[in-house]
Amino acid sequence: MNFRQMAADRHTYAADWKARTGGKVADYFEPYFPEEIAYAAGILPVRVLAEHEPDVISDKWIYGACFPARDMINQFLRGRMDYMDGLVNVEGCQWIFNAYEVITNNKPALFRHYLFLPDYTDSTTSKDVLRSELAVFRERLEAWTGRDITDEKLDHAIAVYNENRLLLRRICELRRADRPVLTGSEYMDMLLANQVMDKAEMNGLLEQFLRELEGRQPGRDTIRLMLIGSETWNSDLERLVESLGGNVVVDELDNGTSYFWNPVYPQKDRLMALALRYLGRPHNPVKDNNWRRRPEHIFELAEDYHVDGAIISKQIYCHLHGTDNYAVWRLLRERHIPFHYMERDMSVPEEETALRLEAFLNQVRAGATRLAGWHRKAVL
Amino acid sequence: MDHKYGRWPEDVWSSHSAGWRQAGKITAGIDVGTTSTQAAVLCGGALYGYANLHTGADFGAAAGRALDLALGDSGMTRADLAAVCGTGFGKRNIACADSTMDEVHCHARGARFLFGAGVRTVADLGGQTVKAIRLYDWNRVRDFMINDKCATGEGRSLEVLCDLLHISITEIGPKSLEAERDPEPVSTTCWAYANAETLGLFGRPEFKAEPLTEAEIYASHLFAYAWRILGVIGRLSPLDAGEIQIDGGLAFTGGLAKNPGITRRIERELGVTALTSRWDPMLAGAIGAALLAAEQEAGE
Amino acid sequence: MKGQRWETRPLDCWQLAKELRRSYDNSLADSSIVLGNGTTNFYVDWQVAFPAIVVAEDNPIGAMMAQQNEAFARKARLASEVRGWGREICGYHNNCWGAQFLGRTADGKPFPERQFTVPFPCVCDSHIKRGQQCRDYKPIARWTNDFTMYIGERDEKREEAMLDHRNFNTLKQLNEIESVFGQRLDDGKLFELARNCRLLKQYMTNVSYFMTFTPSPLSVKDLYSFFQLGGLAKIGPEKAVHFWKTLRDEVEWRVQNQIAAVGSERFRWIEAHPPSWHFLKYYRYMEKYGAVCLGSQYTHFSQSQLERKPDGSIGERSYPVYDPDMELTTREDAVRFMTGPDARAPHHFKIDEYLRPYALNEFADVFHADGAMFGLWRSGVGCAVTRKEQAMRLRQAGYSVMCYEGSQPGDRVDLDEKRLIDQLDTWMESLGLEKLEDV
Amino acid sequence: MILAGIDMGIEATKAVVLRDGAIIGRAKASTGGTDRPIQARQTYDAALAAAGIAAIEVEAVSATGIGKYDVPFAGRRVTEVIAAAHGAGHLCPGATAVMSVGAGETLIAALGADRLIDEYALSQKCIAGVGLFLRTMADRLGIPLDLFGDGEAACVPTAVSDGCMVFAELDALSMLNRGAEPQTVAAACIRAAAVRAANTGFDLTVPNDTRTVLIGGTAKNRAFVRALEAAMGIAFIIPAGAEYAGAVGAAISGAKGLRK
Repeated sequence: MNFRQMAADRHTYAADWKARTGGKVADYFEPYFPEEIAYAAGILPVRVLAEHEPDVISDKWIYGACFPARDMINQFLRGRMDYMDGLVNVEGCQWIFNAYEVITNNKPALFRHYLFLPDYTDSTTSKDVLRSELAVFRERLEAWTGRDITDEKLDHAIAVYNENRLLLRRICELRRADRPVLTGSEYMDMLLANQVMDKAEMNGLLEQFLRELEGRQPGRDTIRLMLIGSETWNSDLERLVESLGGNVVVDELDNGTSYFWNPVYPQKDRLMALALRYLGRPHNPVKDNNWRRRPEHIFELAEDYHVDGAIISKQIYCHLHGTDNYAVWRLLRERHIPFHYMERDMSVPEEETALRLEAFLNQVRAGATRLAGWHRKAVL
Repeated sequence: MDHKYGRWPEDVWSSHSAGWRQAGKITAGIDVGTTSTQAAVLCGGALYGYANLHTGADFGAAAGRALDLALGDSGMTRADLAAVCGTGFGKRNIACADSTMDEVHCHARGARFLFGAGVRTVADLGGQTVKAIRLYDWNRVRDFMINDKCATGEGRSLEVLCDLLHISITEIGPKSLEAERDPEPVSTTCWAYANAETLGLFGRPEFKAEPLTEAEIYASHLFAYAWRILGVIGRLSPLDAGEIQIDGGLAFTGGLAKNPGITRRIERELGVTALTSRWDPMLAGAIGAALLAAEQEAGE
Repeated sequence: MKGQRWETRPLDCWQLAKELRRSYDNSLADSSIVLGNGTTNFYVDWQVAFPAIVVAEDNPIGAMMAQQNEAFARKARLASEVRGWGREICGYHNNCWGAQFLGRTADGKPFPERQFTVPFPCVCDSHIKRGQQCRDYKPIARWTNDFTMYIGERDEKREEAMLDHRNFNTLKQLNEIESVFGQRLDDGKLFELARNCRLLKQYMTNVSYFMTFTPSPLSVKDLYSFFQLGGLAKIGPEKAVHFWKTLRDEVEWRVQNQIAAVGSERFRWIEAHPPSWHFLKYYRYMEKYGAVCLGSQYTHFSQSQLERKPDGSIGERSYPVYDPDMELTTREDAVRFMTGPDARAPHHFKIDEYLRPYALNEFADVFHADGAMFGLWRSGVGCAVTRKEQAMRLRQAGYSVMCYEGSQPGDRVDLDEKRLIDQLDTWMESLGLEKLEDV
Repeated sequence: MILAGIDMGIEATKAVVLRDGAIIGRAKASTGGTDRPIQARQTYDAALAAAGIAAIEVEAVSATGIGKYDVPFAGRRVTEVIAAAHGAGHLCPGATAVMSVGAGETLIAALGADRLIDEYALSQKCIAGVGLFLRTMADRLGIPLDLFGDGEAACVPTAVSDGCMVFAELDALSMLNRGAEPQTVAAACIRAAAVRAANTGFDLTVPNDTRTVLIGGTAKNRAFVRALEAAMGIAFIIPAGAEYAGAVGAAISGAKGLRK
């Protein structure tokens, strides 16, 4: 089950899917995009994955943005995403909004929509304003695709997505075992493939993958790490950690566990059910607004997956994760979870990052009593 | 652009003590950094010989050359070494290393050797990276921070700037301290910004009452480096402390540690005087690796 | 001065502005309860409703710090960098948050102890995160509100839901501050305050309108000393209205008598957002070329109030407003009246407005600009978003645009002052303009 | 009419002497820091010696480059973009655009029909030091700068990051560390530098048609020019002595100062 290849072949996959089903493809950046509504309209929602490619054009259009935002502009303007029919931006980070502006100004033929999702997610009226936005979005999709999005179609889409989330959660829970059968890089590749493919097909693959995992032998007992920070678009960092003798067992990334953590609880008003789900999911920094739930959620994950240390990997120029640095550092230092803070751009430079991670693993290994053989005797 | 300004002097030393055969276990540590390579040979826990060279294009060759020079001319050969540990950027290329260790732990252990047991905060001011390490009283790393991605290449950039400004890299530090007042630093984001701004400080008295003197220009450049390094060291201090609080003895290792223009300004800002050592601070990594090699060899 | 074309005169209300600003700064230090960044709406003046409360905004503290005391601003930025707020954080915030942890401000006074914080919603998404840092320093109450925005024509359904969201949160803040602090909110004063906002905005729009004339009665240097009075600097509504009325009348008089801010005005240029507050010299340097700066949407009170009418004349922008003397009986009416019927206030977005890369095309046309100068900030996302494309759109429309780089306006770190002066020379020479003293 | 122009770049100072538009003498030396006035004087004297004329015969001396205010004897100072435009227009008449990739700054200017410059763009700070990066990597790998990157060494396009020259240097050292051949590392550095400089090249709204002149120190390196042409899709016109074009432009603009 080569998920990394599936994520890499996303362009051909999307083009084939359009040929097969005659449907349209709509791309999005932030994982707050209400995919169920688009799916119910027969649209394939695909997350834009930034890549590390030579970029001669983005400095003309944008300044000061993070490298992923620049690379998305680079990909669109180089015609890499021409099969795409629509681009939707959910209110979030403004560098992504800037990339959305540049792309839609250069590709006027695209269907485009700006969906406002309140940054103050905990307010009483947040659900109402989001519900009205979802209703407007539904009308625009119906006008665009010519199909009307009935409640039955919404229920089907919600069911497919809930099953997808349940499967992802079951796979994620396997990593709470002392010697997980699944490595962090496999898990991240699976997530990335999941975000660029049709969920119905993906659910079949995930069930098959689950059966395969249940047949595997337990993995090596290595240092258990948690990954915090900006969204990721590849599994380079996880592979590097594994090559140095660690394993990323859980992550608090916006496109990682936060993407599938809670399901939609169906109710009569389907759009309100969706609004409540997207306002209730674990938040990324811009939505984690008033009373800051993110540090506590990080600590819950760290405890559940009994991690030995955390790696905070933040994109350069990502001011939102930057603003949360203080709160996350203070929590981790209070609860005595060793962490290493690093910055990255699109690439993970091997030597420089290996230097940091190896030192961090050696620092953590000295404190990981579990690895000192005490616990292993108990298990055997 | 000839390189006689930016090229810091290489150094080889040997204790020439004939009694090395009876001095106990002999181990060696080799620190192949991006810009400089050091090898250190320890006999029975005492420094026998070291070499400090430019790395050049070939990491492996630099390591071999440094080790042979460190063995000195008293008949000691590689065969006499009980264990060799490699560290640094190019540690994978050290053919004769039995084991490798990461730089943070090597610099920490080496700093304890060079500066005594009182050191608890080590700042490695290397060619490409700046590492701030906090130690427990026993030899274990408590926490460490490495510079932001945009602050890479501090040491290397000083070599480039000295070539451009026609001032020797060993003189720029002391000369910068001759300035009566420290003007505001140039950009503290990355060395490319800092170099560009410093190169523009000459001439053009447009806005300053009078143009900056040579000492003041070097002062504002090295002040920017010191400020950038403070940003890394400060991240070890407790989050709710107002000013930066340094935990116990502070020690500087690595190439820029020999530049008083930077270290003196950091000390002035922190209100702490760093510990000194009779040996070259660049050797911390290699000596640490040698000590860790001995401990590992004893441990097995 | 060589190349003088119009008569110039210093502004009479200059002294008044200075005293008002000084009284505001002093009021920060000696008050019992200090509110954090304290407005639900740009122009709400809390002191009217809650007399014992003084507003200590991040903006004024952080922005002016590098200009008042560069060494202290550097220490404050270091204090915030060691806490993880690196160089990608806006200079206003880095200065202010760092100074908060250092416990003092640029002039040595202790940092104002904020008891609760109500960050005002703004289009920049680092504003949304603001106010959390007051709670990082000391756990205090925080109420926030959303900056509602959407793109495209006015859509009544979206407007209604967004306005409810905004007004509900504003009301919630007023009620909870009342209950938490036992301060009785005087609704009558709130109604008066609501009407005041309308008056204040009216005078400010007039001042903007008068600056579209050639020669411009005010340059941006003068605007900077006034534009915060009544907005972020809370000086009390009566004083604010009085001041702006006097300023408006004086500017009108200057336009009638062709009194110029810069006597040798021959090149009018605009900006995109706040300047480097610690290096305002470049305005006077540009005046050596006879180039006068007319400000940006930011300095014209973060609003786009003027537009080119179909008949070619310049007039106030027509966006939906409530009837000025609407009957206000309950607190909710006052809040609804203050927010106004436009969910995208205070910027009153058109389809292609403000955040979008065409926003300044109309702004440049209305102010008869010849060129524009954009500071590309490396942090401070709200100022720098879509500016690079906006510069290209202006160039395509025939304006000459120069971009220079720096870190966010409140932050000296990355502004290479020498390179900026070189770039100004390059810009003027490429347009064939020489310094007037050289001619 | 005898004119002289001095271009003090961050790394090299170039001086030229023109008689009626023809270069009759030129000289080059390193710029330095506080000793810049001396270096400027020495370079200027060397150019005069090469031209075989005395300083008194020169009617106008103009300076440009980062050190233009360090040339005390210069009558006129002109900014780099104006000097580059005059230089390119003089050395290659009919040119529509000029691009200069120097040690520190990269700039591009569209030359106007009725006025000197229609539109220009300077390199952003993250594109600083393209020429300097190539020189330091050439010295580090022990390859002469002019041959740096020659040969058909294929490399992974993203082996060296093109985020900025600081990241590029670190990645190049990583390649070296993993046993890559110096030629492969050189090719990757050249490609990263070309991609970075191309970002400035594309920073004009005016479409760049064919007659673009490339000047500056890096124009000597054939591999870099090929990589830049591949990245920008333009065939550059490279005049002889492209490195001196800035100084020639300064001299030419000095003449304009005289006529007024």
